[in-house]
Amino acid sequence: MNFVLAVHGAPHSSNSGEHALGFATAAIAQGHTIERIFFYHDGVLQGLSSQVAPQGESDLSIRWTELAERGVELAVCIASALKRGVIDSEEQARYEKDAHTLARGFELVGLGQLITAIQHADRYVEFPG
Amino acid sequence: MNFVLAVHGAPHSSNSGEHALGFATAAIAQGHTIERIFFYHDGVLQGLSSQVAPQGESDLSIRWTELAERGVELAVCIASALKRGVIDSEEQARYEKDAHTLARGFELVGLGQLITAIQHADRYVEFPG
Amino acid sequence: MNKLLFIVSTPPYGGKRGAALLDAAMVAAAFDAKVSLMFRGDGVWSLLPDQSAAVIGQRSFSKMSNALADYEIDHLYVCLDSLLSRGVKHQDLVNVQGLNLTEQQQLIADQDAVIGAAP
Amino acid sequence: MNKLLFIVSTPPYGGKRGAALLDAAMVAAAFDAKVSLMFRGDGVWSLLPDQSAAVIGQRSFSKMSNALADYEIDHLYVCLDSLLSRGVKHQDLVNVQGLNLTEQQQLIADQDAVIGAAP
Amino acid sequence: MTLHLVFSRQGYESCVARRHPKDPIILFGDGAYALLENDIKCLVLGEDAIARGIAVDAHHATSIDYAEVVKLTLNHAPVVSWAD
Amino acid sequence: MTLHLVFSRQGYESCVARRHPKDPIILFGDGAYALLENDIKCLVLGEDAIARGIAVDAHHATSIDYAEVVKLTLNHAPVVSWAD
Repeated sequence: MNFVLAVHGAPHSSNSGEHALGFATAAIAQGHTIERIFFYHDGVLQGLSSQVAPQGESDLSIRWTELAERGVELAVCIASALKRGVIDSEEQARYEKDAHTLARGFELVGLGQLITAIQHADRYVEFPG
Repeated sequence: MNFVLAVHGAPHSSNSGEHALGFATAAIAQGHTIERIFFYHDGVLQGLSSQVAPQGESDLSIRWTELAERGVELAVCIASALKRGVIDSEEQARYEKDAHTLARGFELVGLGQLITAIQHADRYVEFPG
Repeated sequence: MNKLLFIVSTPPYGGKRGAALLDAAMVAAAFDAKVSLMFRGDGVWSLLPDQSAAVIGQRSFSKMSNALADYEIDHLYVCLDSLLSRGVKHQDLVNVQGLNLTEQQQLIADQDAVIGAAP
Repeated sequence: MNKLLFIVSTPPYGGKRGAALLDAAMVAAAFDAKVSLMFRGDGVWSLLPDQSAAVIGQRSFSKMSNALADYEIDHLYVCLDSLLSRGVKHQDLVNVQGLNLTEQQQLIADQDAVIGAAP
Repeated sequence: MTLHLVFSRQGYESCVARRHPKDPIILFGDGAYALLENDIKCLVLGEDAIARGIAVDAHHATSIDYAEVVKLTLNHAPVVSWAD
Repeated sequence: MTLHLVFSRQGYESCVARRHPKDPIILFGDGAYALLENDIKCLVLGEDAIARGIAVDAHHATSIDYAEVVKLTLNHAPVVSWAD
């Protein structure tokens, strides 16, 4: 079966990332496909590269990178991302910012990518917190 | 009178910044002192330099910079900031990150700075949302 | 999957999630999805008339809701229970169909996907 | 201002605000403030025994609460109304004094500053 | 005397349950919606009510601006914020 | 048949009011606290209940893992999440 997942919460103030990672890993282990994970609202902060995980707490960024390397597309809503400071080198240049802050394995996409992914998928599962 | 303010909410998902800025501006206009504004929890995201304000919405970062130039100390809790990806050049070097992301006018401080500021102030006013 | 329900359950100016969901709903309509949009919980405040968000430096939500018609989102619903518990009168609101809880259960069961949970 | 009340009103592992507030309370005690700490609302779940947050990659909140005694925070309170409405029994909790709403009003009025509002 | 700042519907409930009946309350942001379903005397930040389409006059509330908020903090302590 | 994922106490209330009595519910994260104050049959992500000190056996609930969550999504649609 082909899934689209959505992550709506930030890493530091929700369990949204853990839940999506747990679900995705289990689905892949059962032979299903995760077509795309869509990061929306505060969920885009999952893709902020400058985060430092506190000692003794799990570091989600490593797990996201692993998932990307297994072919899962980590799609970050560009409108939600820009206003929250998650930008790639293209947006950095456009808005004359000092640095790009999008973590490796993630990419900025428009809302159309969410909609078409849902249209082509068998199930849409949302992880708000 | 001498105030310490606290900002607990992010710019894009609360009105915490607007409320603190409105209060601080009015207090200074009346001749009072804002000793320090302390950014805690998601409030540290007010100091993330890579944010791009959406067209047609007010850009808080300009107003924070103005307040800093008027002598108000914008103190960002370092523990809350690190895990949310708000880092200065020192922390960038320590954790080998690609970029520093603390906006001009803000500084990273420990929790002790919040407590001593409260102890020396006449009023503590918190803006959660 | 082409029958999509968007649910707005948060107030319009505190968290700004509602505006992002309206954007998504309009894009979905532009991509020929069959779009329904429901307001429930604190989201029902999005429908109050006479909003003037410019005074706090934001876009007014009521203007965005007016734009929905242009995007051919014609299934606009509001939870009657949420209105009642918040002291909002249905007749004061912009044009939107009221649903009781059983009708909402049926609306949800009819969808392919439901989008919008707030944290 | 030296009489400080910290209020934890959010659950321990979803938002992680409670842990940050405990850190602040301990620093305040180390700086010789007169520190009180109250749990109310969803914050009362912080006090449940037998938490094992390591299974979800976090620090257990119950261990942090145990550390409070070492920092000489001896005024630990919990809102009895919040316990009642959440089906939590006071006697099941780690050692903490129950307060009714009127006692909380008095506790708040006695402070120089109150810290902890969650968004 | 304590001054209460209220930032949400839930914050309003939590505050009212724990305040002295004479303590003033100021509604900020989404706290202004509490006017729609309650009938107690309180203050509200005018611009937040206007932004949200809430008619302050129709309720037992008084609209104030930031300058008046600051003045109220001068003769009240502690200042307590409620958002949940 | 709809599958409901619940992520908070408020989400639980919103879900129960709008679901068909036969639709299954899975509690995630802070949604697990709903077990303490309710007595309906539901499923709960085991690790989230354990982390929070909630004894699943003492209630009318069944503990499941992520693999079982995935399996439930295969024969239910839509999958609806509730957090407020």
